[in-house]
Amino acid sequence: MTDARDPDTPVGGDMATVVASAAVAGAEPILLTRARSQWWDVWDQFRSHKGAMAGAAIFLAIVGLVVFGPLFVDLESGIKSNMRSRNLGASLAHPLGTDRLGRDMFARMIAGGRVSLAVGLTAMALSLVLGTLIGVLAGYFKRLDGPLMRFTDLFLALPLLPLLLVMVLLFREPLTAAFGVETGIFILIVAAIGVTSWMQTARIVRGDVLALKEREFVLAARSIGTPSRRIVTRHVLPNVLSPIMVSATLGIATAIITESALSFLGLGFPPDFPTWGRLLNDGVPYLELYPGRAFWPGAAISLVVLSINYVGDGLRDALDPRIRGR
Amino acid sequence: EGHEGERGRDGEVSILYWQAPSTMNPFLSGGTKDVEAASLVVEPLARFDETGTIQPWLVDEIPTVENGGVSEDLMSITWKITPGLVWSDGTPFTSADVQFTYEYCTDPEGGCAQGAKFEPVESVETPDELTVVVNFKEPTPYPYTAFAGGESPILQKAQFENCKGAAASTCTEENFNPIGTGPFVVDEFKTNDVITLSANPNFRFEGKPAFAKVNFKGGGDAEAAGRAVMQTGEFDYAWNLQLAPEVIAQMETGGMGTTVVGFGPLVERIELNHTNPDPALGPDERSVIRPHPFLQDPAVYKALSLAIDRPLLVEIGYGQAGKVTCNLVPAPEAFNSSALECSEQDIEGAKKLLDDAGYVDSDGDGVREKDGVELRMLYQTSTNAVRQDFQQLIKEWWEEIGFAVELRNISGSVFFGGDAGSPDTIQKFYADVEMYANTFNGTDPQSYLGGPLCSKIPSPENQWQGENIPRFCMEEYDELWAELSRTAAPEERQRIAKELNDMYVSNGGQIPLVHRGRLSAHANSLGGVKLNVWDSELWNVADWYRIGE
Amino acid sequence: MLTFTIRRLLFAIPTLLFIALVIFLLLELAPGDPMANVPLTVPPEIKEQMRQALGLGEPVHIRFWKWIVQFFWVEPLNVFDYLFDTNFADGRLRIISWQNRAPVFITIAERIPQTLWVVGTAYLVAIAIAIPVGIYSAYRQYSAFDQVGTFVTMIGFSVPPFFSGVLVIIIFAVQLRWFPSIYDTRLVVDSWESFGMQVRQMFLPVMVLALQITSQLSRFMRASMLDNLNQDYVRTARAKGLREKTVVLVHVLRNSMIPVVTVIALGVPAIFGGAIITEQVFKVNGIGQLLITAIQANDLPMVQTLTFIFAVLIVLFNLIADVLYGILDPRIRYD
Amino acid sequence: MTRPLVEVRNLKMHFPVHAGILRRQVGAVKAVDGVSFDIVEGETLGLVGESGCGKSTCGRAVLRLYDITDGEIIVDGRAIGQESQMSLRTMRPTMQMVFQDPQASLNPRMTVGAIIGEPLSEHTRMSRAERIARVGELMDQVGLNRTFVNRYPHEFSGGQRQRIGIARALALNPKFIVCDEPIAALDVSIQAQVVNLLEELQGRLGLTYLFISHDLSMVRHIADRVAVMYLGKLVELAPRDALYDTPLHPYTEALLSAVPEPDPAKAGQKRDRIVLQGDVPSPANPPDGCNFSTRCPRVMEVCSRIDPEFREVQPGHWAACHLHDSIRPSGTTRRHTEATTMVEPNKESNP
Amino acid sequence: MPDGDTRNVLEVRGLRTVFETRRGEVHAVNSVSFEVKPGELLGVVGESGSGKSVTMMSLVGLLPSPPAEVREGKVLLDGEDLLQVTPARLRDIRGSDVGFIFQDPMTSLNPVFTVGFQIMEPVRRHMGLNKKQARARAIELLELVGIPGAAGRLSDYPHQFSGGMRQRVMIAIALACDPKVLIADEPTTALDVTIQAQILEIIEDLRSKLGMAIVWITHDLGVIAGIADRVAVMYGGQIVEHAEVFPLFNDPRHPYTRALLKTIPTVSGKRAAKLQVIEGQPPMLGAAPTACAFRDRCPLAFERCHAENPQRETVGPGHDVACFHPLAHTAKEGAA
Ligand SMILES: Nc1ncnc2c1ncn2[C@@H]1O[C@H](COP(=O)(O)OP(=O)(O)OP(=O)(O)O)[C@@H](O)[C@H]1O
Ligand SMILES: Nc1ncnc2c1ncn2[C@@H]1O[C@H](COP(=O)(O)OP(=O)(O)OP(=O)(O)O)[C@@H](O)[C@H]1O
Ligand SMILES: [Mg+2]
Ligand SMILES: [Mg+2]
Ligand code: NI
Repeated sequence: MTDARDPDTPVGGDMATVVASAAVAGAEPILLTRARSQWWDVWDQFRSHKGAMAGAAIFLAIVGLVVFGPLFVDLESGIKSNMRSRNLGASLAHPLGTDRLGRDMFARMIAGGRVSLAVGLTAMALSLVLGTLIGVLAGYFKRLDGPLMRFTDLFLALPLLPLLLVMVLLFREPLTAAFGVETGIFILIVAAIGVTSWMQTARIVRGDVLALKEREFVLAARSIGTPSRRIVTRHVLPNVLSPIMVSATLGIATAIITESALSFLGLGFPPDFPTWGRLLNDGVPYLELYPGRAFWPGAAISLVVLSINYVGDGLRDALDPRIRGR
Repeated sequence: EGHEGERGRDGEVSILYWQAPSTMNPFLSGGTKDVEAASLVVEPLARFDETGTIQPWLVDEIPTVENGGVSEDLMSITWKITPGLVWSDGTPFTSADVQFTYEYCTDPEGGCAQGAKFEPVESVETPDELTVVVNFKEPTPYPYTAFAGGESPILQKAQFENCKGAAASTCTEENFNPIGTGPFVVDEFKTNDVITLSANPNFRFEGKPAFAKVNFKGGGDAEAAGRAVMQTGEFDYAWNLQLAPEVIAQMETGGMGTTVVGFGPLVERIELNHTNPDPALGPDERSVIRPHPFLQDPAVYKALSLAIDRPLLVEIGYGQAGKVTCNLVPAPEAFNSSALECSEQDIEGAKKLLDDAGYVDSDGDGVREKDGVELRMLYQTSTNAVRQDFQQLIKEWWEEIGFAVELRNISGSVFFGGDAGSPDTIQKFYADVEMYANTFNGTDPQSYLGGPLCSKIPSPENQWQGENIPRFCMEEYDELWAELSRTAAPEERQRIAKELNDMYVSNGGQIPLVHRGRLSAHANSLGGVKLNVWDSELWNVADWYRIGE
Repeated sequence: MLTFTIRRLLFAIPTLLFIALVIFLLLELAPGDPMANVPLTVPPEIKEQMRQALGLGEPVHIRFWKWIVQFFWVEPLNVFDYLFDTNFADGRLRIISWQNRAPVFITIAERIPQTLWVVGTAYLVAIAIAIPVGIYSAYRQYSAFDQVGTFVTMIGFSVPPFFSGVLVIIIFAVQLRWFPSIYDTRLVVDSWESFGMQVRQMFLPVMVLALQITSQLSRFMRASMLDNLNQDYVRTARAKGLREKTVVLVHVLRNSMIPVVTVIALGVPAIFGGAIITEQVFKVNGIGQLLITAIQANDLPMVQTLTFIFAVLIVLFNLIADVLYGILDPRIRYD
Repeated sequence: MTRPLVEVRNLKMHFPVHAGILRRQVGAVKAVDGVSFDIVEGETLGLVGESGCGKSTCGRAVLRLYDITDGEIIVDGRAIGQESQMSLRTMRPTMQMVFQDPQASLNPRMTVGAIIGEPLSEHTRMSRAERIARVGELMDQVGLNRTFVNRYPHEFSGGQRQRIGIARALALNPKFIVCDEPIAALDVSIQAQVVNLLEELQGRLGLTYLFISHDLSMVRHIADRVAVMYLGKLVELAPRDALYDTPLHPYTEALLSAVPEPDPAKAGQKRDRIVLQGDVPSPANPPDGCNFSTRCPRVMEVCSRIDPEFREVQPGHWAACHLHDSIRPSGTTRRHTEATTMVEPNKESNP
Repeated sequence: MPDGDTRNVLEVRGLRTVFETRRGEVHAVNSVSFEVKPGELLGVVGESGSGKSVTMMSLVGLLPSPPAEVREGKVLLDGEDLLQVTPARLRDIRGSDVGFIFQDPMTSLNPVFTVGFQIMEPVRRHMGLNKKQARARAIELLELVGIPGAAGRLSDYPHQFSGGMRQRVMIAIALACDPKVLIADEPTTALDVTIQAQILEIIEDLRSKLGMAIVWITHDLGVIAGIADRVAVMYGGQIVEHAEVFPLFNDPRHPYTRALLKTIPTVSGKRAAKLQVIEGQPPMLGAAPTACAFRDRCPLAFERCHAENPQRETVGPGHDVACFHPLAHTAKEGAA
């Protein structure tokens, strides 16, 4: 009886015969359940998407392996050559065998995964921040819309790979000088990917913000006198989270592929710096002799992208209220 | 070879160069790909055969002191052009063309890539239509540089007359379709893609070439090229398959083609930069400002060399196609110095050298330093699987003795492209050390040994053309080389050459790694291939034919 | 609709000019100078003259203007001359590549056919596969077909072409010897036999590319169909007693195609842009490969021109997509 | 007579229409085109009209959620017609709004407590605890269980959501609330709950409402005076009973006659109701003369030329129609003849 | 067997429709039975979510399956059980024997086809007319529903019509093949009262002209009162009361019906000082009902109401109620 019905609601005087007063709230079973945020519903729906769950599990497993892998495998064995154990097949000591310089492939895969995933995540984060910022500004402030959308068009019209290549060409040296090789190139690649991939997010976010701006709760906030910046942070941003999340998943995938494409074109990390793209690139000549060398990094890239795509798919479904149902 | 018949009887031959030629004018590009593609069309007066012996090509005999072709004072050489030679367009080939070629390449505005060949030449005279007299600035004991070998072929005066000097680079049509005396003429040239050629109807030999057409495809990578010849049989000839030995072996099991190996003077080496490549110095100064912060210290470069396990490099990188060498000039054998020894790796020795010289790791970061200068190096090379393995191994060895090494690889077409606009060419050398292979045409190393002269340093002033890529500069060396260039007696020449070799290597000009054979592949059905490491690989393409038809 | 089109066209002009400026400046920042090839022994006066001839040495805005003029006036004039055998363009300086000293448009024109052949075919094949697949998997959402289709398209998304490309070469060209591994750009299709050859050599790159494009398009088609399948008018159509085929293929499809057609139009510039990596893997020396080599060789005029051509195409096809949207959707058409 | 809390004079809200190649402004949607009315403190003014006639726009313009095109708005003695949005902030607590769609007007990502507390955190310096206390108080006031404070809007039913919206509007103790179709999205059986709540709050807190609705019967129930709007203009404004019993404008008449009676007997008699032909013209392109002239069953020649003035035809009873041109503003209560014949009010029809 | 007058053109018996959702089954329609005779208009009223639309769509298989499943029941259209026939036959019936009008005229028409095309579709499909004949028929239909300049508007697109006009087009489509039964699912809810009046007039008119049976769904009691012959009140997926229109309005026997009638204000008649309310919310439809759906809001509920689901029982001529304690005959007067 904790949630007995509203004491203050007037009860029609002469209708005492018709109107019940105590038993009513019981008709609302949903209200008796524990407070749940909408994310629980999303999670519920997400859980029912088998592909997405499998994808999430695989992705987390890979992330786990890559993050905690160094506890079990000596990463040095993937970096240092070992002439006594060249071109070994799979064995207990080397689960994925060794490469032509006797480096443990498993350790290399883990080391490569750390970089690839870090690049994927950071580049995605950067592109999301940029995309969201521009999308929200353009969508919410009518005056900024024109210029910002032209700006977005501009970036969309610039062909990306060349732009990326030019960026790498231009900034490689200054960044390397400023931050050291690995950090410098990491920053460069993350920035290059991030800066060239925010436009889709911006467009989606802008579209959503435009629609959101017309929603009554934004009007309600204005009628309260909430200033624009708080309307944006309090009412608009949380509500564009779902398209952003979907963009995020796809963004990781694209970033990982772009990084490997850059490595493939010889513009990514230095050759001795394993990333999945670089490993794949190195392994390709040996595809017939030692198929595993190209297969494992290729499979890792594909698997991550695949699982993330499935997660994105599931998220999209879960975040779509029409599908989520009521 | 008993293969005879009419010209063009064997249809088409397909040649695959995984570096795509961007021009057919070898004077405008230093790249082997361009020189060799051009060798199908334009020819020099004399070539070197597969044994390294000079052969008359557009002349009847090789001029020597004995036959009077070379003057006693070694100041001139007289070439007698074979009478009746015609260009592919039917016009006669005359001494004027030869003279024109000299003028073309020596025009200061033309930016000729083969300038070194004409360096000793004072003037070229044409007493008559078929006689060419080359006068040297000083006594030149080895006079077969100008107009000999694939890198200095003859251009047609009529065609290039208006393309001299500054205009050289705007003559697109001419540069893409030069008229030559060679077995083939260009039908179509697609930059960086494919060249279609057909047999030269005015070629001087009856019944040659056997092929009516050449499909010269460029681009891709060595691995795809090897595959296309040995595994799928799509191409007849693939050039310079620099691949790991096991990959080559695996490809050969495809059964469509065979590899051919030849050892010329090609040496895979690490060049040590004698100038300061610090990016802070600005793009054009950094490779001319001397000296390098530490690389000229004998302890440093000796240690670097000691730390390298060359036999292992040969084994994993080249297998059959490689030998350990410590020399700049490993071939011909008469010029191969035996004074230096380097086949033993000695990490401890290297460390000791550095310790003794005062390079110690005082701040504990694993990198030695002296006077505040850390032993940090950028090590660049072209993108190529074997080179990346070498980089990796060498980097480890060097790091073991206390260097910090950053690796960098650059696409081959840029690295070797010689494009003055690119910062990533071997000539610019914006790195501390770089690794590549180099060689010389012909059997005499004089001009090659002239590479390290102080005057050959590539710099903005000479638009980065010049062989002294390490910016090595040593008076004694220059003097000794001058002596070589005055000496005619063969034994004496060999002695001086070896001495130069030793002086250069032991003074830190470079660290030789592997004496490399050239490994190319041709289809089993392609006959007549004689791998020539002393000249263009395609030197005898006129004799190629199709087997078993 | 017409005013809309005109308006967009007018808007495209400043957009393009701005893009041109950005591309120009961006690439100007890159290191490299064509005059580096001229020895310093050349007297400064002559060198200056040469700079003038190339438009270098002048302030950036003048060079930019020259480039724009060359791009929009001289090059079209050359095309005109070529077509009608006139010589309006005589003596006007064209955009010259620094790499091989030839007019860039000649090289580009050389490369366009193979790119169009390969990438264009892949695009068409992808469209032909993606649309029915998208329709069917939306109609049978969560069916086995849909699940498998989803999986395959996800794979298509996930496997980078430099992996799948080499893989199919090993399998189909090396092991099975069904198709050549290297694209022959010289092949002229003038007979059935050569057509067969062309098909064979295009098969692998087209397959690799089409897999990717199909994946994206069919996902899009599916989503669009799903959107429309839930609409009220579908219920109306069913209530009219129409056959399922009519309901889906007439009513739903027509609506679903509106966004898909515009997406297809937006993808067209990519055909001209070439598929850089796929071209690289299969040695299809098309536009993509040209761009890559130009970038590697620091050939600014080539890179600037190619990049700008892509930008023009992208802007143009954006416009076409918008107009198509209007044409296909009567609600917009009559606005 | 009590002083009007809200005075609206000649309010105009035009949305520009851009067209052509240069996107010049080629016209305007005259959503509200010269509306004047007063609302006395403590009363409820009903605003009715067909969809698209500009009711919501009018309500929002009065609260200055739009930057109005023209006109004067005085709320609580302060002219807010031309003030900037920034300076209006101080005015916001006085005037609040309840929205049509209880689902859409609540941010789905905020808890009930946060939604109701938002105006408090915007306009007061209350501590967190004070705020929670006040939110609880407000929830009690609108009949929501306090324990629901941490739940999200989607966990509530439509009626409860509307209560949340009302609580938010009440948070700052406003004097004036615009209710924009607060019951339109609710089920019949729930509508009464909300309407009763609004009435009760009005009685308790002395609120003043502008009650926008297209449900004439509900307006009749709740409003003291009723304004009828057609195509951006007021056509009639009168005290409730006067308007329902003796409508002066043909549009009001038709509107009233079109409302179905939930009584079969009466419904049977209404077979001869006035059915207006055609649709409401576009506000971007209103007809010349009287806006209603295109659909008016009693259109006269003058109607398509001259826009009738909105005049006080009878005391407190305003109308804009040429049919009443002859009547002097304070003239005798001559009723509109047809009006009486068409509608037969107060007739008991129980069998 | 039945004679002309009493023959039911549509007879629904014990219809039960279930949605299988992730959160379990939703029993949206529970043992619903009703019938319509030719020329008769059956009004169905009920709150949102009471199962009105689902019932009607179950009749001719318009519900998406999955998740919907018609578990049991009979739907006899002129004696033919629509739940047993093949899908092809069902399609033949839809649009020809049974016409549908939906609530939202804005979205129910396909935006990319002309109105003419959409009207001609069922005509050509069911009546086998050629293009020209179909066109003539379409014009005839548009004129029938009172669209001026019908011939000229055939090539217009739906968005060029106003809401009321679109609803007329919907009606024209539904009437295209002279259906025996017309099912109108809240056809006027989205429209303004003045437009609603127009539509109502047209329907009245057509009914007398064409003589088909109509099932009219609405939640507006006023509309029902004006046009229906008989009324079924739905609550929680069931019909709780069913009667001729006069008895229902004047003598409602189910507590829900009566409360509903009391909660609505009118434009004429006495104005109550306070609206009467039905407290609480409509039920959520979940598992098959085991108790009276109205029990939680019913002031008269007693134990049995919570334990057992009442069945419809006749309380007067043609008047049946599903309640264990139907209100007395004079209930309405007593309450006043
Ligand atoms: N932001 C806007 N821009 C342009 N036109 C608008 C805008 N808002 C409203 N309108 C137009 O103004 C007119 C009046 O709209 P409003 O929403 O005020 O009508 P309403 O009477 O509230 O209708 P409803 O009963 O449907 O809510 C409509 O024709 C509408 O299209
Ligand atoms: N696809 C579905 N999945 C699950 N439940 C559904 C589905 N469609 C309808 N329902 C449920 O069936 C019940 C009846 O819905 P129905 O649409 O028949 O209501 P209605 O009486 O027509 O209401 P309204 O007046 O809002 O149209 C509702 O409780 C609804 O939640
Ligand atoms: Mg409104
Ligand atoms: Mg319904
Ligand atoms: Ni009961």
